[in-house]
Amino acid sequence: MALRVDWPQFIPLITSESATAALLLSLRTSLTATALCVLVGVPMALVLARTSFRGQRLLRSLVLLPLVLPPVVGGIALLYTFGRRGLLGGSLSALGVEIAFTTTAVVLSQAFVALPFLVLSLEGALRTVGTRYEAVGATLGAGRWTVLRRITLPLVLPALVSGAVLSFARALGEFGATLTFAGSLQGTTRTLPLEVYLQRETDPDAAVALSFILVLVAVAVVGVAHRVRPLGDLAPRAASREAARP
Amino acid sequence: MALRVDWPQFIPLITSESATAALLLSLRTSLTATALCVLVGVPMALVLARTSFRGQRLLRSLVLLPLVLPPVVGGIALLYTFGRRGLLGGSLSALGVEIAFTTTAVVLSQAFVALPFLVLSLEGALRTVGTRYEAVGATLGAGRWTVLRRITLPLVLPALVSGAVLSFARALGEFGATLTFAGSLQGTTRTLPLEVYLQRETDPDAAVALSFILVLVAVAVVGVAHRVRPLGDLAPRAASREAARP
Amino acid sequence: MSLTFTATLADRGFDVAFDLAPGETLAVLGPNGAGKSTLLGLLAGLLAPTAGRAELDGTVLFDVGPDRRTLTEPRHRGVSLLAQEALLFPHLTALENVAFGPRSRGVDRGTARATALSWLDRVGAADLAGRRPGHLSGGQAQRVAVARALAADPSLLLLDEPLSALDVTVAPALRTLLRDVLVDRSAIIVTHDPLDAFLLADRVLILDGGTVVESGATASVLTRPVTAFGAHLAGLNLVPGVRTADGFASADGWTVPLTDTAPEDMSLAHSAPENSSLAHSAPEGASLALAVRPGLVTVSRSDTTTQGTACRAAEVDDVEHRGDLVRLHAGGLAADVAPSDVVALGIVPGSRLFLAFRHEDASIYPL
Amino acid sequence: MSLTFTATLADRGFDVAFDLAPGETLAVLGPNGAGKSTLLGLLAGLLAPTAGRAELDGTVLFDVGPDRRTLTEPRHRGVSLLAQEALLFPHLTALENVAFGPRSRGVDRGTARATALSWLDRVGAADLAGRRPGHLSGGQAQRVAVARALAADPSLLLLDEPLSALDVTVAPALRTLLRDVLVDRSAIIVTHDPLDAFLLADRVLILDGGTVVESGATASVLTRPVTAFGAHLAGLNLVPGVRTADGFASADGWTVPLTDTAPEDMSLAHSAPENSSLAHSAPEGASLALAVRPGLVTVSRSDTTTQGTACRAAEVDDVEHRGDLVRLHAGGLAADVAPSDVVALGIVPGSRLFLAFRHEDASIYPL
Amino acid sequence: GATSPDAAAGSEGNAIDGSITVFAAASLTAAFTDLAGQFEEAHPGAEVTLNFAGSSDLATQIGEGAPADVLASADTDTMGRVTDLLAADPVAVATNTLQLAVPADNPAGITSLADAARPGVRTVVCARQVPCGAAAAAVGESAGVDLTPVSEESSVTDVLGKVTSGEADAGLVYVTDVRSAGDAVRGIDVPEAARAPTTYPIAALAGSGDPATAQEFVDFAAGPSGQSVLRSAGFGAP
Ligand SMILES: Nc1ncnc2c1ncn2[C@@H]1O[C@H](COP(=O)(O)OP(=O)(O)OP(=O)(O)O)[C@@H](O)[C@H]1O
Ligand SMILES: Nc1ncnc2c1ncn2[C@@H]1O[C@H](COP(=O)(O)OP(=O)(O)OP(=O)(O)O)[C@@H](O)[C@H]1O
Ligand code: MOO
Ligand SMILES: [Mg+2]
Ligand SMILES: [Mg+2]
Repeated sequence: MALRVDWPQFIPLITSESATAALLLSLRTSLTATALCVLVGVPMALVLARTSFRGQRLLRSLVLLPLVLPPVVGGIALLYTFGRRGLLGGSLSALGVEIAFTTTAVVLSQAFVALPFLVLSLEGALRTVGTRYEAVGATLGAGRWTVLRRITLPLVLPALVSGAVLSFARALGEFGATLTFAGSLQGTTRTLPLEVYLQRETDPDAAVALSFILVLVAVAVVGVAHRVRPLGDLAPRAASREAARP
Repeated sequence: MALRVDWPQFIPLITSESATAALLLSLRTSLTATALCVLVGVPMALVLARTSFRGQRLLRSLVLLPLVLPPVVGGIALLYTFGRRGLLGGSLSALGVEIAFTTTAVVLSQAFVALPFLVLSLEGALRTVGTRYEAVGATLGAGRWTVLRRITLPLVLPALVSGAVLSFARALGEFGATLTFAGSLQGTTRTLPLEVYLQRETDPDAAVALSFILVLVAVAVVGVAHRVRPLGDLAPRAASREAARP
Repeated sequence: MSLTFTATLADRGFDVAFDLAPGETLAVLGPNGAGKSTLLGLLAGLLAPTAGRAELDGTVLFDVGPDRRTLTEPRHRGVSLLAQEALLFPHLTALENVAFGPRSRGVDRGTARATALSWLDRVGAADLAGRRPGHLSGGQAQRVAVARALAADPSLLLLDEPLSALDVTVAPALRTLLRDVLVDRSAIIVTHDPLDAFLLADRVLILDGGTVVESGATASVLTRPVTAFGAHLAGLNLVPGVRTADGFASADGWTVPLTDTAPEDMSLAHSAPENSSLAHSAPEGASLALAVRPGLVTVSRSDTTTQGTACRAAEVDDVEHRGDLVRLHAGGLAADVAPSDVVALGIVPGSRLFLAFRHEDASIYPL
Repeated sequence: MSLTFTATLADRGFDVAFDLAPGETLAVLGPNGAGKSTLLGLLAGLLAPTAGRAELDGTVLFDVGPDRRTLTEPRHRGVSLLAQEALLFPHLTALENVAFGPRSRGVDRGTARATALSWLDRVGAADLAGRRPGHLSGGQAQRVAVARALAADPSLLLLDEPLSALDVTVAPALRTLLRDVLVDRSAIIVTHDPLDAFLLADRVLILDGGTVVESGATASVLTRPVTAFGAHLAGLNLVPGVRTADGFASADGWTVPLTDTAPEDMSLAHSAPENSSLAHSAPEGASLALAVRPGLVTVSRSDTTTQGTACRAAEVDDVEHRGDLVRLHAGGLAADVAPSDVVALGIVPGSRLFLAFRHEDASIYPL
Repeated sequence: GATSPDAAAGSEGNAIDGSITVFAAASLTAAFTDLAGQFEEAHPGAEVTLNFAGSSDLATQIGEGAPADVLASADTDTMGRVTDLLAADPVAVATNTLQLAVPADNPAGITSLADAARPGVRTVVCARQVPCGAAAAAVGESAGVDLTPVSEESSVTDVLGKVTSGEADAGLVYVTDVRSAGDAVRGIDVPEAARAPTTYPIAALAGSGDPATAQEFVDFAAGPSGQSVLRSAGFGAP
């Protein structure tokens, strides 16, 4: 892809007002969406991994939905929920809260598509870590909250971080739902992917150059996040960690 | 969303010739793409989790790329690579192999966006399982291949299955890259999401009904796959698995 | 802190009941897979019984039946468990692991660390305070786990083979530490070492196949074992038999007269003399057991039956070198002999020889 | 199958070298954290040394130095390791776990299963063949792991505390099994139990703090220990001292004359008589060690120094009940006394009393 | 100067029975689906495969060697990007004009373009980068109305979607879009828009494997049958 970037034009292109606005908006909204995912996703993952109830499978499928929905359909689903005439939107609207065409709508769209990544990473890790350490903590007198804070979460921290990174990446690239649900206005709702999409109408090469920034940001974030190493095998003695590799 | 489905019209709508063709094509291509992801993703995950080399971080970031790229840009990137004038496309074309705008292109687009899901699930699981059991296997005289087949893969089987399900779900929902790279030719490249997109132009309600099928298929697959339970804590004695829950 | 316990766990064939008086320590012994860890798991709340009820000093730990299902949360049980695997929290240092219990009880950070450090010191692991469990050896991890269980200061302390990975220089010190700690505390300790039972426990429970096969005061169970396993534990030979008109007779030919004058206490510590008189007054045909120490069984090439001695021919099954002694296994009995005798008698597995013990060296009691 | 081994592992302060003759079994003993598991890890290929070289019967296991780095893959080492944690493959049944080694050597399915079943049978776990490791008790898992290591039929067998979780009824049988298996095989066994060393090993290596502190033939190390740890293992009291004009003198006041007529062999099994003559001919000021068994140390209220007896006053540090004996620790020595004596003498920790042993009961040898 | 399709079919005597792929702008979806059906009826044996996407995507795909025989684009600029690849000059087959779409219940009470520019009214248009956005800007200018849209969408469909769902109070879309949306929206004519219609050109492509059928399809679209289909979908005469 780098081959198709028109390098002499690169700097002016990416420093253009619209590109900068889009990049900043994207970073801001993606970070907020990631935070939202963590807030909502951690309890969700805990419920999925640590409890069992009727309808749990359904809940898991629902959490996965945004992965399968073509993005535009996801946007439609959001509209039907949070839109002015939607399920919740009507009540919100009555309270004077308008979501459509605001930056909030962008964050919601991004969080909607990014949530499954966090929940899935975390649920998997919670299941793998198992409940043995939590049980030990409980027999030592720790309450649920203490066990969660001092045992469960630290144990799954690497998965939490990598889930958050995935969420961030997905939020950063989110396009269809934002387009459908939030609209596209420079500085308010036109994120970098929307800017790319728009540029593509007139100049596909410019679009590729802009995507390149997106990719760079994502690569940087992923690179930083992968410094958070998992705790070996979570085993008391992991001599094998230094296993010889002839 | 179910609320918005026009139930009386549902049956005729989804049994229409174009809808059936799209559904079958989608199932066929998504399954092929999932198989492709497994074939490519398993070695990739092994390389990421079990070796360390310069540039590994870069490789991991590259694998993640399709997550961040807005799908349309992904499609353009594929077109630039495999298109008739693309990097590889030129040579392939000379060999008489045309990829763009064929069902192969659909599979490629889907595999492109779905691969990260498989690789990430699997890499995480491989790291969590650790190398201790593999080391034991090696000291018992098993070769790399035997260790892989009889120890590593069975241990990460649940993660492999759930990664494959995620990939399948993502492939099933893939839309942007397919549209750009494979086009939207009925029976050849027009998958269900593209059919939804097209229906939306003329009949938004029909689009919602069609999305509903997509969702049902995905939910079914996810439901079935989650029967493959993880092997508890992977611990020799997991008394806590039956931990009391008052 | 009295404990009552009755529980069944169907899928492990577990069905056990016992009581423990306040401040008593119970040693649970038994072969592998007997259900010892299962017992602790049920008490700690890691396993839910199929049916049963346990109460610790008035608090119901669990109460499960066809019409009820109370399972108190582990943290409200006042029970702390040192499991068979150390299971130290991998993300915390040794010190933080030990401080976890005090911190959970609401002790402030500084005090908790001080407490933790003093426990680490008592198990001889103070120098490991800053290490993560991944960087500890097997025995080091085990010691830290012991410290963690003790620091939690529970009403009931459960220890599953706490001394198994420890080296010989530390094990006695830790045993002494446990004895100090257990003095005024209700505790249950699972062990394979009868010495631990002798030194630490007031009472002994022997499990096999998920059920109780022997129980009672430590001294009486270990000096008057009624099962082969109990005899093994006590380092005694156990010969089951019946009361005959003359005294004791076993199926494989041992006969020992029971007279009023037979000395009963063979200097086995804490033995209960009333048992032998009970054997004496047992009706003919009643089941009796005869116990004799391997060191008091003698070996010879010829029959040495005399007044006051029981003697039988047997084939040698196995010869074990035990430091400066050799232990022979023959005809169901073990005999400790000097290495020189082994050479003199030319003993190898398969040799036929005569085993003998003096009537007065055998302890006979009803089963 | 001879083995040479030299390796350092900087971050664990490990620096050990030893050789093993073909078919010999080596017991590795030492306190927790001494480096025993590290040694096995290096041999098995689970750890890479900072520097060093090991060769097994001509095959280089590793050869690491400033200018070279050969690390043979674990599977090409012909070494099978039973680690301190059982680490059974959780997704395979017990039988499949044991059959794994034979299968990996290319044995066909049916034969491998038959082999596995026979090994399971020999460790007393045949009835567990179809179970997954998650459904085994600690000791059951340990037995299956032993069977798995043995079934792999390696050139060099490494066993890390193979008997620690086993019950008393199984441990002796498994010890016998190991003795049979180890007879014609090179093996290294890590243990905390000197009995294992006595019964299973030809040679002993005692590690402490990552270095070798004693090594040699089992009998000589365990009857003539030169370190406190070795003495502990052997159940002996060890008193370090020097050669004086008269004989032996320790810093804390024990003196024993060395005369030509002094009996030298105190019936310690396999003791090497030449040692005592070596002590006798040692130059004045040379380091000597005196070993005496706790059972031969007597205790009294008054000084009993006589011709042929060494006696010293000491304060009782600790009193340990050991079955039908009581072990006192006083003045650096352990003494085994009868419970009745303890009562008669009114011994409690802190009592002052006199310890004595006969000159002829002490074994004196150069360090 | 389009020739009569019927004449062409008859006079040349060449059986038109090949398979062609037609790339058409998304806004032509309904009309071209109809048109292709009629074409196949008129030429038994002929087969038309349709590929709909945004005009710009279609141009990119053709530029990268997509197997297209005919391109029907929604504006002349886009057609201009593939001039080199055309078999013949493009022919204009339809025009479209912008209309103000409002939700069926018209909550903001809009009756003119000026109403849509009132503060507090949520108006949505296309971004300038896409044809309908350029057209919208032109309309606004010529009407002297300064539109302050809450969103500048990247396609007409997205604008229409906002209006149908009631998120927006008004949106500038094509007449054909208002028509296909049925009862969900109401169209309000904008006089200035009628003066600057958008033109839809169609052309056969040079790389076609069946130039005759391709050209025949172009001619068919420009001919009477094609024009009547397009007209009934709401398109204007070229
Ligand atoms: N993974 C590790 N990383 C760093 N140091 C370690 C690791 N494992 C063990 N050590 C340290 O290396 C030293 C030797 O450990 P090793 O496991 O070999 O002891 P050991 O002799 O087997 O002890 P034990 O009897 O307790 O099993 C110890 O000081 C220990 O703390
Ligand atoms: N997770 C489990 N699921 C089912 N059965 C189990 C499980 N763990 C243990 N068992 C079985 O339950 C029985 C009792 O096991 P338990 O762990 O209580 O034995 P134990 O007395 O602690 O033995 P050990 O001395 O070997 O530790 C055994 O037969 C064992 O195989
Ligand atoms: O018909 Mo278009 O190219 O989506 O404006
Ligand atoms: Mg157990
Ligand atoms: Mg060790």
